[in-house]
Amino acid sequence: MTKFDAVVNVLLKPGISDPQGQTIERALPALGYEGVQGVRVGKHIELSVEASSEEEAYARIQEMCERLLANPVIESYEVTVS
Amino acid sequence: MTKFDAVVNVLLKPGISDPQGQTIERALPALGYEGVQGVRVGKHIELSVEASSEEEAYARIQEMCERLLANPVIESYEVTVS
Amino acid sequence: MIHRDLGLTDEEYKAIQDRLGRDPSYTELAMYSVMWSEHCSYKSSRVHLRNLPTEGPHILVGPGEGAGIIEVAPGKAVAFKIESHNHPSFVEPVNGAATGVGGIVRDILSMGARPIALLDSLRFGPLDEARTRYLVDGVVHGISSYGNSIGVPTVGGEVVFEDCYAENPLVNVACLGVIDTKLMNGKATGPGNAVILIGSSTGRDGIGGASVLASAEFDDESHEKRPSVQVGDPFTEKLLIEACLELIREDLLVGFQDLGAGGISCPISEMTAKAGTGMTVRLDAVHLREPQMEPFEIMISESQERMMAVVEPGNVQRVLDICKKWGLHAGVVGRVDDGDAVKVVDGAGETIADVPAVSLADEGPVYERPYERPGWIDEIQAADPGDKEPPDLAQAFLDVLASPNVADKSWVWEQYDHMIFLGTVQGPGGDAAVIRLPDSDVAVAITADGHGRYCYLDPYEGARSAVVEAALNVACTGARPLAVTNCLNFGNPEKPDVMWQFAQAVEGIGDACKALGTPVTGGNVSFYNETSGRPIFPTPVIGMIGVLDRPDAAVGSALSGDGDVLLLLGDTDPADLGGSEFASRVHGVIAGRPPKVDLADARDMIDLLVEVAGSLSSAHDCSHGGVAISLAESAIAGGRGFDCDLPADHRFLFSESPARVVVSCAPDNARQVAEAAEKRGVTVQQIGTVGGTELRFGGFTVSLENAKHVAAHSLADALAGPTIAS
Amino acid sequence: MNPRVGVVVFPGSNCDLDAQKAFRDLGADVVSVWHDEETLPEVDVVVLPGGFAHGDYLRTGAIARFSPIMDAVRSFADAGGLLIGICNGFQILCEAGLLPGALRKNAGLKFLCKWVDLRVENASTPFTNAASPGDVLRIPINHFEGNWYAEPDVLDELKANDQIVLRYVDNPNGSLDDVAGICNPERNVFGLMPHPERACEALLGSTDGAVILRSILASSPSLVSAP
Ligand SMILES: Nc1ncnc2c1ncn2[C@@H]1O[C@H](COP(=O)(O)OP(=O)(O)O)[C@@H](O)[C@H]1O
Ligand SMILES: [Mg+2]
Repeated sequence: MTKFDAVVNVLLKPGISDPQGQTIERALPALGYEGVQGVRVGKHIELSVEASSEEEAYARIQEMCERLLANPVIESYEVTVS
Repeated sequence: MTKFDAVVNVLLKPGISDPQGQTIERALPALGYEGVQGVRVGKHIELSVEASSEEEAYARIQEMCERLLANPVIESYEVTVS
Repeated sequence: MIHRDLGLTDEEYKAIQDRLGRDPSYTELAMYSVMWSEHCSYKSSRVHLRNLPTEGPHILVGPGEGAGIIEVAPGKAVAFKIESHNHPSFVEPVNGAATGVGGIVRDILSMGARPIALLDSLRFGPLDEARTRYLVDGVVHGISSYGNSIGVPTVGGEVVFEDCYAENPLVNVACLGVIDTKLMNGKATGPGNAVILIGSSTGRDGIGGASVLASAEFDDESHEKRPSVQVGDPFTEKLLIEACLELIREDLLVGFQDLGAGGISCPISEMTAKAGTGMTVRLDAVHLREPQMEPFEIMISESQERMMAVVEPGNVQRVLDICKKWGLHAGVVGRVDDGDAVKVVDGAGETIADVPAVSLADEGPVYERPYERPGWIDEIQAADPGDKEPPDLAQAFLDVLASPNVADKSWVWEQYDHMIFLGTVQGPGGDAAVIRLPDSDVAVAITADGHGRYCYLDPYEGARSAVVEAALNVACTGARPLAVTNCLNFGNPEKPDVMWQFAQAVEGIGDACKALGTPVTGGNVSFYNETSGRPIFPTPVIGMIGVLDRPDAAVGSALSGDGDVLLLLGDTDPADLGGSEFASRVHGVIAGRPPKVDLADARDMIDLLVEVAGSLSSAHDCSHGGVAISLAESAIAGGRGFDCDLPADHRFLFSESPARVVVSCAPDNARQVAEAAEKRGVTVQQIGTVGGTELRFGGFTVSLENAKHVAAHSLADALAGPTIAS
Repeated sequence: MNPRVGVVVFPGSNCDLDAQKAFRDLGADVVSVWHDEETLPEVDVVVLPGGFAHGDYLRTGAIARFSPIMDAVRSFADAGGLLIGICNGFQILCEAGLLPGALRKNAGLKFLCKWVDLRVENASTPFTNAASPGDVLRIPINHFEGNWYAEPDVLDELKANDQIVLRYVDNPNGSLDDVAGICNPERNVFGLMPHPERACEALLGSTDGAVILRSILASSPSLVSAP
């Protein structure tokens, strides 16, 4: 068993409005930041898992995402294992 | 002016307790996921900025993080521009 | 000079050496530094606080314990207490405010009470600054996320905006609890009993919070102090509440105390000092969040969401089992000893600290800090109070109504669960909140009020006014005011003028509480509210609790019956514009003398309100903005206008003469109310009738629609602007 | 025999006592069920109450839906038992797939505790049959994540099946199609964001919530089958 570090980023699916991102985007010009667009806010999760291979680690985290870390109705996610 | 895509990940600083991460970590074994450790939960922000160079884009986002996107008192952040 | 880094003076260090007959170890020194800090020892305030009245027939427990205990009905006791979290909220508003809620809730819990209501008293700088908006947003979010999650309703409070709080906001939170089954005490009795630490693990967060954060003023180096901010964990706090109440219900605890400022050092020394016992604590038994913590770090870490219990050996397993059921960590970390020493032992069995418990808990320094009436106070009192006639009376009215200090605060309180427990008979938006205690027919009224502006102009008068306003807010609901808790927010006590403000304010509170028969059951002192040498206005905040005969007898502030008669009770002095909302809002002036309260009049007014409550449709005191604003607020709340015949004189309309109330009642009741008032020597004026869709003041008229819009939107609009963290 | 109501308590639930009181005041026998149990006691109705199960950390309801009791709750519902999720309970039901859709943060990004008006869209469910279609009920909301969302085809299906039980008259949180409460196709599982248990006493501002609680009790097998 080896320990793998992983990162999971979860975002609202494209097409689902993201009020957090919109609020930030709207506030920026007044603070002197022009030209910022497409702000989207999601979750960044770091964790480490034990697995016998990188593939296995990836597969396990993928499954955790499906079941727990993201809600597939509204969210999409991205897993990186290192 | 060019448009640069950027990603900002914000996490609580090491040493600051992360109740969310701890709660998820405690819940995982009951779901059949043993051996998961060091869960930390933060924010994942995607955005695009206009700037004349990648360096400038980076510097502007860095400043936005300090002032707006993160609270440097408890959070650290990481900016990637592409 | 390590003791200086820890905030101890050379004299204090010498006192420790003398007491121990040797040099303290580093861990011991750290323990003294937190226990002898201003925050834990009240070293600058104690000599003054001694003069407050603390006894009364209803007071079961006065100051000195986790919270005061008041008997509100035969066999029904409540715990009530207020705390500040000013500095942490400035540094990190969300978590600073959240952990402030957590701390006061554990104070209440430590008495064996279930926390059932919160009040938040907030003060910020001007709203046109992005940084202020960031603080408001964060503080409200912090209180909301924590209070809502632990399931304790936030039922009232105040929000004030004033330039002096820009760099030093005030976040005071009061909590009300009801004794669940048994009143607990914080005593480590019974040598041989186990000491159990329950709740979160202990980390490096909040180290030195007591000595550094709360007890020294901010300066430009405060960045370095920042890591001592903690993140609140309301989920663990909720489990802690339920688990601990279950432990108390099963009668498993001998002694019980929360961990707040001072970390573990605080309960181990206070519980033993109170019981006349000793205690040994094993460091390796403390559940740590981080590896390799230094002994001193473990002893003073202020990690949140922890409680300490003293348990008979035979009950230890049961206690651990119940904690486990709730998913909480709990472990035996020590035992009660004969003797009087607090001992700390490391994993190797080596003694790291061994000091007399009372030396930490009770023998801290007591200072009689010099104080002196400052010269500037005469100048400011003699200056123009801002009482000139405004160009347009109707416009002046709308300006005052739109002041964020006056306007509708629902932007804030809609973010708070203010209904859970099915007891909120009157929530935020009126005078005091009225709460029916769970499983009972007993209702209490609670409020928190301060008046920094008046206190700045005259701390003695201002403090008296705050007590009277709080009592009137309670009495307007028909409740009889019973007891007070107070949070004293001041600048640097080492400055004679700040110390003078403090002494004056405490005297004012004492005099008012004596006159009103509402003893002080506890509170909190927050000094060093200064940034770069500029102190805040002296700001005592008064938490007041009263009791009603029946929950359904509560009187609201909203006009409720067309055709009702409007009566103004109390005397109006047109000169009472010093420090008023009118002067500040219309003329930009904070000067002159604040209104002077006649305590006997205030007492008569309270007795009158309690007596005639059954005959009233509404009651609302005149505070910020005077009778004009009081009328408008009642009209907006009730969704109906009025027709009054008031003098077209700004000095009458906006005067803030104290101890005045606008009541409405059915015409048939008017005679009786007036007679009751006359009997008590309270001036009554019939000023108009309820009804219509306009606010007809006599000299001018504003539509209800317009007034409502102005009041409802000014705060929300001002807060809609962008926010910035730093 | 009185109807029997089981109120599930998750770590972090906080409206469980209120739900118990409201049902008890209307004549039900109430038991509380700890989330760690694997079986339900004999009950007619199961309530998943409001609160912050597991702190709502990660996502509302995300962890709670894995509690041991949830298998029994699912079987109870599969067998036709009456199951209601209030606020956090609704969020848990959605996470568990017992009701469709998901609850996002309120559009205004603020927690909201206030009175709202709800229109009864379907009065022929066991949860609303004491009301008439079109009735407006005044009941408080108390949530940060009440902004319901479902894919367009799911929404169409819900509409076609009359599964939208309550709509906001004045949408406070951005919820899709003003949805405040929905049921499953079989009409025995119901989730809503507002808190009917908070509106069962005139002293607290409204008794409209009791319309929902009374519907449930009147539909419970113990009463229905009583002679
Ligand atoms: N921070 C707050 N939290 C909760 N309720 C608040 C807050 N600020 C104001 N309120 C509520 O708004 C109402 C009006 O407040 P305020 O103007 O301070 O009243 P008063 O002048 O009678 O003390 C009160 O019911 C109060 O409880
Ligand atoms: Mg008032």
